[in-house]
Amino acid sequence: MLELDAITMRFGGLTALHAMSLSVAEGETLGLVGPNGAGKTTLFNVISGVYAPSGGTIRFGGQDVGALPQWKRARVGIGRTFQIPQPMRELTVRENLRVAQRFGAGKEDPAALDEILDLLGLAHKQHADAATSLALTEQKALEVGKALAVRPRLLMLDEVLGGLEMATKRTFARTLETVRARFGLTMVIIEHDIETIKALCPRVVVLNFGQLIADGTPEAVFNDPQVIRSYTGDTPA
Amino acid sequence: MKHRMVVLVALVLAYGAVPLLLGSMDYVMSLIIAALTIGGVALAWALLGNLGGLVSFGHAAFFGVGAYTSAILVVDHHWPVLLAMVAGGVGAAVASVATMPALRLRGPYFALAILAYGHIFRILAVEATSLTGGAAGMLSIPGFPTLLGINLASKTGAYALILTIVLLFAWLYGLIRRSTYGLALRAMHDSELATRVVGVPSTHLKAAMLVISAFMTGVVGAFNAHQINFLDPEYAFASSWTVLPIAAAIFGGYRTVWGPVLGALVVFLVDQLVFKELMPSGHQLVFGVLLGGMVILGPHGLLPLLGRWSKKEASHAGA
Amino acid sequence: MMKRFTSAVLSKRRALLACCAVGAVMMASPAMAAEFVLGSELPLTGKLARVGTGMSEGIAIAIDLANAKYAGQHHFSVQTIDDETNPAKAVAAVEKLASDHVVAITGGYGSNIIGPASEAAAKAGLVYMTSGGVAPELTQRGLDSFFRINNADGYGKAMVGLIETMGAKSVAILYSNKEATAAMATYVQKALTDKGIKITSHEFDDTTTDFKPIMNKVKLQDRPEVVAMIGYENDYIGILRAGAVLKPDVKAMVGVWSLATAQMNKEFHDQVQGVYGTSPLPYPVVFKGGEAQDFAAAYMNKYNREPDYLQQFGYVQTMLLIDAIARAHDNDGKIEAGEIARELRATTTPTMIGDVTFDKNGDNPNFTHRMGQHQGDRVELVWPANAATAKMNYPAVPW
Amino acid sequence: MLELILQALYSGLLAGGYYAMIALGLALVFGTMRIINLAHGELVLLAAYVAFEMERSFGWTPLASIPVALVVVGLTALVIYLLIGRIRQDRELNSLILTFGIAIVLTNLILMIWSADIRSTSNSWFMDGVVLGDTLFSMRGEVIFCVIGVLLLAATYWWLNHTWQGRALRAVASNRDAAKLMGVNPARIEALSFLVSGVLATFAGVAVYTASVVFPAVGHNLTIKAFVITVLAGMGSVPGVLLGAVLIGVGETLTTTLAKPSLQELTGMVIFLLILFLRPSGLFGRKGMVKK
Repeated sequence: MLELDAITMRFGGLTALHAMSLSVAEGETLGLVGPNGAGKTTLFNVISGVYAPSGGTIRFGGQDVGALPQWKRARVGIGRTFQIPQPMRELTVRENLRVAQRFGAGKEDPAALDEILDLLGLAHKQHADAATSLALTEQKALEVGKALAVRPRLLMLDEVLGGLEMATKRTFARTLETVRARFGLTMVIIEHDIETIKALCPRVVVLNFGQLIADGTPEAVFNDPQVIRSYTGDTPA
Repeated sequence: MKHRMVVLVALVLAYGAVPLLLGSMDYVMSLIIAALTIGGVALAWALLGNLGGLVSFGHAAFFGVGAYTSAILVVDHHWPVLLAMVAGGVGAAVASVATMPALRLRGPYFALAILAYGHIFRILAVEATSLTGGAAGMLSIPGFPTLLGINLASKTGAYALILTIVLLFAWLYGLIRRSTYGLALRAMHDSELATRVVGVPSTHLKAAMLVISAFMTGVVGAFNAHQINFLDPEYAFASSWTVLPIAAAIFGGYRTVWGPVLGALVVFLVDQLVFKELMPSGHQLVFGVLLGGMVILGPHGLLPLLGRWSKKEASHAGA
Repeated sequence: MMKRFTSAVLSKRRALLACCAVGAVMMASPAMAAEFVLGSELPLTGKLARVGTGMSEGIAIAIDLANAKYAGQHHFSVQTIDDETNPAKAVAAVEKLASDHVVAITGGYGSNIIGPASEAAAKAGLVYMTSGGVAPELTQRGLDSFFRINNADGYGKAMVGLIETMGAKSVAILYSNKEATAAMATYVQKALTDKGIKITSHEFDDTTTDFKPIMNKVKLQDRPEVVAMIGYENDYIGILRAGAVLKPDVKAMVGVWSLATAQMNKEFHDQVQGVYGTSPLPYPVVFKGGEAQDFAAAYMNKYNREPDYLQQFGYVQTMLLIDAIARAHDNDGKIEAGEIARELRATTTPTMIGDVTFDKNGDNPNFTHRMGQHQGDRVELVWPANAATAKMNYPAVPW
Repeated sequence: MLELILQALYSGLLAGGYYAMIALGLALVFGTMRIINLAHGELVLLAAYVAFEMERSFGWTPLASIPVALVVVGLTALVIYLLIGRIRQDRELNSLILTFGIAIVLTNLILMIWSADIRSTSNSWFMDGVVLGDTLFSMRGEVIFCVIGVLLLAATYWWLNHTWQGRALRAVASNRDAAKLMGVNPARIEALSFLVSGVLATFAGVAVYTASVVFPAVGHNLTIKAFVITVLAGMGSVPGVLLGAVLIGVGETLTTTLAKPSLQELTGMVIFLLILFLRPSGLFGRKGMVKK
């Protein structure tokens, strides 16, 4: 479904991604881990079109999407969330989803919105102001909701569980699993919490200094000495 | 329901009571027509500012292009006036495409790049003598026809025409505002990244607002040309076609649909009927003070009542 | 229509004023006495503020002198509205004046503003009298209530006539790309070309401040005998200063309006020496006729300086209008629709600016301007010969 | 032809020196406060009218009236600064409207006080021709004020780079909050930049009064010209202002010489837009005018 070939991303003198190649199969849930500054979010930004890569190709569903502007990537089915929630200010929760659905999915479908709101537990807050009246969990849920309203085939979640209480985190992880099954999604998840990764992702890749240093099952990856070295204290592995 | 009644009463007053009560006073009608003309531009300007998030300092460019397009089509090619006015809007919309490179500029730079376009269009109008009559301008431009038994060239007719134009534009503005396009546009101001990532082509939408705003301004410019029956580059591209609408829009509340129109009516009529009576040749001074005062005290500070009222109006319109 | 001038329709304030001013008069001849309010729509602010103010002063003098002239019979006053150099506001001003029942309109500056304003006056059935718009189009509209005492042809004829008298073979025209100046340039260019004179022309815009590059083209490429300048004061000063620096080998610098004036002579004395421009009267004014003398005296008394062409034209147009109003009223004690216009067409009055008559379009076919030349502290009339107050200095340039 | 072009270049250069003086004040405020003072042209005009009044009433040469004009224009500039300080929200855009209102007020005050007549110095000393190598002509006033302009530019440049105040001003310009941490009071520095802008406007005004003619409507043209040059220069860059001014000056005179005089304003605007689109941060700009 998603194939990255030799993606390089440079910012001035700094190279954030080194000729990185990665492929994600349809229906797969992939965990993306690595220390801070490893290039995880940069990778998301390159895939979703926030940045144009300095080199390499991005194929999505067999199509080269590297030249597509950001908004068109959403339309071909790449949905993503931001680590720091980016609600559309001035709009209500439901209006946030409406905009995402109208432009990302191409047409409005109130029933589908209801379902998303229900699944994410936002139904009772749908007319609340998105910028000011949501708790952190709800902000995160809205972040996922917007991405879902786009009707993505690939959903990229950037630390969507970060900063949540342990119990909430578990509930949210289950919600994500339900959502994945319901919409038949392929997912890439950036997450620091190993337990969550293990619960959600059959496959994990590790990034360090913009390079892919491990790829495999969670058990294999987290026992890889190179990964442990790179992770210097960042994970309890 | 109550809202419907308000609208109905307002329409009856606007179309019925105003012409009946004031129709015989040419002078007052002229001022109201001029105020609505400015109101129309103010509405278009506010649409671009509010929905597109773009503050323009050169709407006179679109006003002038619309006026010239329509006048030339009528005078040289004998188009019917009302059709030519629509073409005037289209002409301004086309001109706005030429200004699109400016869309990538930030706030004040965009505002002033459009100002430069206004100057360029004006100079072109002076130089294209064979088309525009050059600096001498065009005198005796045909006025409005009689439509459905209403002589639109009369004061009352012209009033009804500009009122209809402004109402149509306000309706269109409201429609866009309430649509998902409007939602996306409003969201773009503070959260452009958030909108792009869910598939909103933000630059395209902004460009579309620019085109629509230019179209509206062009139609109003064309209206003015056929109402005053005269054009020259200096007048058609006068900076007052930019400044007065901005003042009106901010005065009335540019985040609302009706604020700009009400602002234009209040600012222009108060200036002409009150200040000018009090200070026949120094009233522009008062206008300058008003403009500055508005910014410092804030639109809701200077006219709190109107501000609150138009806010309520907006939430009705949005519902 | 008929009630327009009677005291019944006057505002209280004005009626009161009128009573005070002409109280005695009314008692003397109650049957014929009438109060007339003239309307005036003029630019007192905006780009044309200067010329508009000049004309309004002339109008004020006309009102004063008319009240002396018709003392015991009629009383005149003027209601002035600033049009802010804006056509839409000029139209509104005319409509306001009409709704205040003025008897006729005198004023207006700029053909572009006079056009729509005079159409509004026509709609309201009011005579519109001006000296501020010279575009040919104004009198081609078939308005029978529009009158003007001057026109582009008159200015053009004077400029062309002077250049012809000089016997110049080549002329460079420098003109501003404004409405009146561009139209004038076209006229002059055509007229001179028809007479076999070699013409080069340079159009500049009104933000131009440095004329040296243009003047240098004139000096090195055109090499004309005469430079014709068609612009406004700031343009003339710029051109003349550029000339003074570059010293092109020309024999005369000829301008049109706003140049051969007392003010220019005083304020830019050295820079305008020998320069020509249109001028209805010499400076200092030497008046033969009593009226002109009265005008100059009244003006100097009121404003404490010499009158210029702006005031002279404003005065003449208003006086002609007032005379026509008085005649229209005096034949039967009231004024019918169109009667003022009819009386104006019957005008054959010698005025300070020569004989004035009006054709069916309201134009004054007799109008030919005179050309003045700055000679020392004086502006002497040097063309046409029958109006000349001194011999033309030719060749003569300020440098 | 060569002679024409050389004269055009020379005239353009001289004009550039004097345009730079008009523009620098605007550029400075723009650089420090991100504010485009649309009343800047009126400040210049005010100085010109002060010079006129001094010459008419006391027969002073325009150069002698500079101290008086400095006081009048400096105070006016400070008033504008104080008014801008009262804008609560969206200062960048609201200041445009505020200063436009101030411009209207100043224009009308000037009209009321000094009438609409055109004014210029009657001191012929400034108008005398200065000829370089038999082919390059100019008025003495132009040369004097071009030199003054360049000196003022150099002084401002030096002041910005070598004095404590200048450095503080640049610090405020690049990062207001960081400047605060360095112990700089941004409000005081901004007031200072307005004051200096008033000083520059004073010299520019006296130059305009001497080398050209003034009337109330001229202020707007001056503002536009100053703004165009400021954008060409890029965020408050002093060498950029000089280069931009010369570019406009030479562009105008060359247009006059090679094409039509009436197109010279068009040339200015086209240069303006081209630079805006091709080099959005201006000739010497550091920070962009383009959204990232």
